Amino acid sequence: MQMLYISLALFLLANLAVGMWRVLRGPGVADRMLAAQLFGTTAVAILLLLAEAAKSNALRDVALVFALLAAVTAVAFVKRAWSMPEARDID
Amino acid sequence: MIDFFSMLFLLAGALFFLAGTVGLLRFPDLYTRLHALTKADNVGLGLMITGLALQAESLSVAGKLVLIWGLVLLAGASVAYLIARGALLRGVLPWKR
Amino acid sequence: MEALDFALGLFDILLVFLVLSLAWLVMSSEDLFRAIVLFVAFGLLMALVWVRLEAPDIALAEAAIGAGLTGALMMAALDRLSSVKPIQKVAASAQRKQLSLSSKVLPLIALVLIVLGLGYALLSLPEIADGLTPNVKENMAQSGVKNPVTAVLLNFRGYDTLLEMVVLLLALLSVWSLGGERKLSPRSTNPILGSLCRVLVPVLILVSCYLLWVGADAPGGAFQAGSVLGAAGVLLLLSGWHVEQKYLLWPLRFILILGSGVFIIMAAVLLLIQGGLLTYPVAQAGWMILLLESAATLSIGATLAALFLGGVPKSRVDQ
Amino acid sequence: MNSPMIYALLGITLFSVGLYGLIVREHLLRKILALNIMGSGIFLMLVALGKRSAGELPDPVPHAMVITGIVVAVSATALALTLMLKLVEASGSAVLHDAPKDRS
Amino acid sequence: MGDLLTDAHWGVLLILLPLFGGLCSFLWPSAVKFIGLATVSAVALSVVGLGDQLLATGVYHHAVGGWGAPLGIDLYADGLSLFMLMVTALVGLGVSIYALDYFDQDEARRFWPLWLLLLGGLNALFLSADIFNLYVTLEIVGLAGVGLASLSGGGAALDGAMRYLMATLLGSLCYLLGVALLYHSAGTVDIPLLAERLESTPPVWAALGLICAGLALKTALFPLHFWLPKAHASASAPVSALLSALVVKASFYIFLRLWLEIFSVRTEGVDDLLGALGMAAIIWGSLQALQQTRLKLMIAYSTVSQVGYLFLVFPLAAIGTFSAWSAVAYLVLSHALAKSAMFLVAGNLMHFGGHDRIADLDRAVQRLPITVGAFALAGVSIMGLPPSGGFIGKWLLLNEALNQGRWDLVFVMMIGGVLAAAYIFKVLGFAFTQAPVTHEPKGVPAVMEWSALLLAVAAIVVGFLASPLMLILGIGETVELMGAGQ
Repeated sequence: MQMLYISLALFLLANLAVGMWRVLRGPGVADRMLAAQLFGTTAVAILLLLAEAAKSNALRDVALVFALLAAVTAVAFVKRAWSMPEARDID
Repeated sequence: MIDFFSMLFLLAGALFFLAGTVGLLRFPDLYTRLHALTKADNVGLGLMITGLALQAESLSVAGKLVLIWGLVLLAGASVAYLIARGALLRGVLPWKR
Repeated sequence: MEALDFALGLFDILLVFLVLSLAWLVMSSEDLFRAIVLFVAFGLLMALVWVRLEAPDIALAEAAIGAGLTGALMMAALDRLSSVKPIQKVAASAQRKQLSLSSKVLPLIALVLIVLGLGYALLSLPEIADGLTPNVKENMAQSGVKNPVTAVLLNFRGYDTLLEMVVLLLALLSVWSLGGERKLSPRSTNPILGSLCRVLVPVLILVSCYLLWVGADAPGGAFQAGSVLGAAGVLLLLSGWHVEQKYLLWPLRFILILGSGVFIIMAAVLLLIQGGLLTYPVAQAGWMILLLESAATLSIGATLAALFLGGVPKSRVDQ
Repeated sequence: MNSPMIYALLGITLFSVGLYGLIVREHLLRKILALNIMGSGIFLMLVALGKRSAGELPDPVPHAMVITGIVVAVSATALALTLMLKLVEASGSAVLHDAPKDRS
Repeated sequence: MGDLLTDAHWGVLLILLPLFGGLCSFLWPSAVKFIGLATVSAVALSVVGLGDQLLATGVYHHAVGGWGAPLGIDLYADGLSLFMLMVTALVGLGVSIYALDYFDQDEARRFWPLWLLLLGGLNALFLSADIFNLYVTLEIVGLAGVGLASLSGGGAALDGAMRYLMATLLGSLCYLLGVALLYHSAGTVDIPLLAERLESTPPVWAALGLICAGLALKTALFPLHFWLPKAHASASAPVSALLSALVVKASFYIFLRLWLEIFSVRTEGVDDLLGALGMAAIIWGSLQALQQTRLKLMIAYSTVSQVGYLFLVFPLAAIGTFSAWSAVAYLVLSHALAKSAMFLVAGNLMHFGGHDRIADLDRAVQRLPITVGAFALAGVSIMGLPPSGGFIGKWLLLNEALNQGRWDLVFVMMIGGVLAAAYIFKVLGFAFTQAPVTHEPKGVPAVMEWSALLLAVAAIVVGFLASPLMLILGIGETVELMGAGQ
């Protein structure tokens, strides 16, 4: 089982790497937020797999905090991002 | 026996994650991507959590896992709604063939 | 076993690659919103790195702060930035011209040199070093807690933590001094957001209490609990939480200084009784540390939420 | 090379990338991001090298240092962001304009 | 049990008192001035107590939490720490009295908590024997400094504060990376233990470089001084005084402490580099000061050049003796007093005329004789003319340079003195002449004039107190020992 957990975690990490493309590409603000949402969920799954592999309860707490904070960040993004004009993209 | 089932759930979950990512990359507009992502992801996580809960050493661990899933589900659904509503209000048009 | 190590090694390498490319993209992408989203993703992956380094205490703090609050703070700032001054195209194009090839290449060369130099220094460190692990292990029994990180934070190096609480307060004092008054935002009309808050805020508070409580024996503690509490505060602020003006005056100030205040008073009392700064009597160390941590949690949570607001809070109904 | 060392090297690379961004990029928000990345790099190095101990548990002292460091970093970030907003309000620009000779 | 006064934990009190005062002043904004002044006075008394204790019993040593190094943090006070604590208390008292009348009620509510916490941070810094703890105190000092620098609001102050924040955060991070390297090289962050355990290895060199760079940035050593003039010149007068007199010295103190105890044996070439940068700072800072048309900018650039003098000690002390180190301590003291007096004078002149253009000082000497007198006295010390604290410091340094045949240093010090005289007499000259524009002058409260004069007089008086001050510096023999060991 150990091997399965670790390989699935690896697989999800690779999955996450591919999803990064959408953050880079956009095109809109919403697409980027969406991709960030995917990052959060995937990270929770990876954490739970690692937690099971190490039989560590603390890592499940980390996953719990992740799940909670991902929601808070997402709300902060949604609340704030829409008030911005699309052309704010200038450094 | 339990090992076999939980392995099945885990692999199925991973498959849904893959589908979600493919959808995020390949679908043509925001709303379809939203659909692909939240559905696939949350189901994927749900399957994985079922698989892991089968292995859990105690009921409290299983409970924590289910709580995590519930939170992700709730947040995912609300945020998807908020994003979609925001996009519609701002005039991002749904894709038509 | 070997295959397992190989898979973990692969995981490490992929993670390192991802973290590094995210950092580079945060620095190089032109779009600021994109940079912030990437930075949040960076924080997320950093939390995974902490897990790989067997540092769950830090992973908890990073999950709450690096992947959560910092992103929310940046987002709020970017939002206010665009409302202050919509677009700044003129200045931007002028800036872009300045960045000639040489001014980009020279720092790049310096970067490579620094990495090589520091890398060489790291690689010449001894392979095995115990640091302070034996000292911590030896004194754990006298510390009053079972989690070594909490023992270091609150007991062995508790004085550092006292001063860190002051740093946190100072940041807030400076923000208040700068920001002037900020009205709490109006209540959100969105029903979904409201119901989300009604579920999430109690869960956040419960998790915060849980982290504070387990911190004595397992990963967790005041900083993690405080950060989660701060996140609850941020969520309340976002959803338009109504607070009466009278609570925003000295009750709020009292909570803000509670952490450092209890720390200082405890330090002074212990100095009088025990003859040493923060020298706990062994039998009482457990509850004293819990008391300090509870006060610190409240203060950290309140301070982080107040920092998110970015000014002296003011009730919206007043006047 | 073992995995803690890889992470330690990642740490110093992050520090350098942040430093590069801090120097090259003009926008203040980006400079603040750069400082955060530098900080993460240092924390990473501090903890990764603490895993060299012979025992089964890593050195807890760097862990404690980093936890406080993270909280200090977020408060400094909040201060920097507020200062940036006030500066933009006052001067209309989120870039520090330097006379070239002052740059050194 | 012994005497109550020599047994009391004055050192711990010096840290807890101002922090507690800071919290109280935040909680009761209506009583800030009272709480502030009471705290600063109590701190000054505690410094006297600590001095008494040190003279009676030698160095002060306290293991926080009873653990002791390397697990715990140690507090440590010797002659050098006591010296810095005295400087802080003295300047702090003068500036606090000045601030009573300078700030209106709203500004005072924001000033006092920040200043008291800054005072606590400074005291903790001077008492610490632990490099990670020093990092935390540096953060307190840095963030409080930024908060204070931005206090007056307005574009220029915010711009200055932002530069300062960036510089101070970058400096802290470099320092922290150095600390991390040292910890993993030696398994401790305690200064005495580090001194025992460190060997000359690549990580230690890297740490030395990073720590020196970070602290040089915070101390505004040329060419890392770019943030200082704007930050110090655009802050309000008492804040400029605190920043120039104390905050810059805090990072220099760490520099000095680490140099003396940890790095002194393995620094081939670095000392000469620091000396060269110091020389460049003296010339560059003085020339810039001479060109300024605004008084506060001139004083800020003068700080850049005076910081340069502090770094001349490193090449001299490589083969030097006690007098090189005592010279630098003397320079720190006299510069702190003189420079804070100068900034307070600038504050008076701005209050009086509403501007600080040097050319339009318009017979200030007749209207504000005390203020201009304070400027002249402080100027004497900055120029290094006898009899003043600045003279003693520079004389000791010059003597050492002559003994060692370092003619380059002698030459630069002479030039620096001449240039300092030029920019100070330029101001005094304009203070005597009538300006073409006449403005509506505003009266300056007596407290503000006299507190500036007090600090300036102190900068002169310390010139007569050489032997007791040397006695204090010798406590613990850190300085002497290291000098002799070379």
